[in-house]
Amino acid sequence: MDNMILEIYKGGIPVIEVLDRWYNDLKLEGYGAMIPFIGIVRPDNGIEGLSFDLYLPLLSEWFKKWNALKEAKITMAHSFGDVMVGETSFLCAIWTKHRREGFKYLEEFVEDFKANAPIWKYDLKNGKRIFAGDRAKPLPEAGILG
Amino acid sequence: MDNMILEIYKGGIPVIEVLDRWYNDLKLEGYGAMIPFIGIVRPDNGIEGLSFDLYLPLLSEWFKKWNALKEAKITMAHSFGDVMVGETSFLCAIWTKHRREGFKYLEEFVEDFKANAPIWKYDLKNGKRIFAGDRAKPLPEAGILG
Amino acid sequence: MVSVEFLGPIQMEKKEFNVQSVRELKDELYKIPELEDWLESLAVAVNDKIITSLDTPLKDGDKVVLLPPVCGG
Amino acid sequence: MVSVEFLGPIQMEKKEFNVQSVRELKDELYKIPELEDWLESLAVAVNDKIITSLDTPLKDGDKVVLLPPVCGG
Repeated sequence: MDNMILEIYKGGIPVIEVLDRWYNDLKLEGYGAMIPFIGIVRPDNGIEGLSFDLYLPLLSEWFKKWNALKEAKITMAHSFGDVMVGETSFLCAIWTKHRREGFKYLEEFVEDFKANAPIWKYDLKNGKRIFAGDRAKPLPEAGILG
Repeated sequence: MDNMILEIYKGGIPVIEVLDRWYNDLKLEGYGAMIPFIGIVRPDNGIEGLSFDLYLPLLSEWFKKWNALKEAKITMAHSFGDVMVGETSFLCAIWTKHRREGFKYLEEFVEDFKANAPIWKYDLKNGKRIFAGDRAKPLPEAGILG
Repeated sequence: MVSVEFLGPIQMEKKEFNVQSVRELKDELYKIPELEDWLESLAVAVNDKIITSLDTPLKDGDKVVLLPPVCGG
Repeated sequence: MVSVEFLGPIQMEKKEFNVQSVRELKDELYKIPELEDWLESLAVAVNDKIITSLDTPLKDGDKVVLLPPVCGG
């Protein structure tokens, strides 16, 4: 498990299957805490689901620094394409020796993911795919063309 | 799912089976984030495993206030008896609409659990069951007989 | 009589005491040498509610449990 | 020539530009009406590294991607 654990799925993530594999691969590695985060598509604003584009070269690049942590292991999966209400589009798990580092890394990782991962979200509504611009934020490095 | 979700297992918790059930029971309830915490027995100090006693009447009583939260749902499982290295003795999951409440409740819940749940831990070492007094803390209400 | 149960690592069978308050129970418990190292770190529950006053009254049939330091998870 | 790819919600095919720096590319992009609402919120990557200076040089074969506001998860 020295390799990068970033998994990309077309459509909803098979959450339990992925957690099962991660758990069994890592449970004997001496980590005392495994903290997954499971992002489920909510039935907000009458949507049927969400849809995602992602740019894998920069997503992998972004993930590398999290993969290089010494005192924690992070595994992650994300969807592209359509993910319906009740399905999961984002799944990660933080592995640490003790729980408190786990809480810290979970929050830092997910917030960094939200701010920096090159992923674009669309609402699926009345059969249309509409960019969720109200929930999107420019990347921290954005604006040099402005 | 209005009932209390506190599950007690003899020995290691069947983590994936329990997560599967929780996930499928609750994924359509409008929660956007499910954050489990999985406490895995580490191979520290040459132990073969841990063992637990718990006092269910007060454990249930303690859990009631967490079960009464309005903006979050918390599900929990704990072991009694022997749990070997690599197995899981404590599993919970926090369900919230948004991730930030989830982070907050996860930390608050687990820290409250550690300080207040009436559970006693033993090391299993060389076939013996030895109270882990070095890791135990008096309950906040302790001391009136001192 | 009041029943008293010693939880977790305290290796002692359930006992009965003829006492009217937690304060009286405390005096009885101090007579038991095996409890000496435990007493100051115990919490006390009466009928499965943790109590914080030695003046808590006890009556016939009450159930007391003594809770040593905890460590779940 | 430098290839420029418009990611995510920007509905535009990949284009090629004959430019020597990101500053020159910026001037070209401002000539495209469909990009007007996007430009100030874009991040720029050259050969899959995000850059922060308009003076970043560009050479033949470089690959630029333009990244609109993100929202994963």
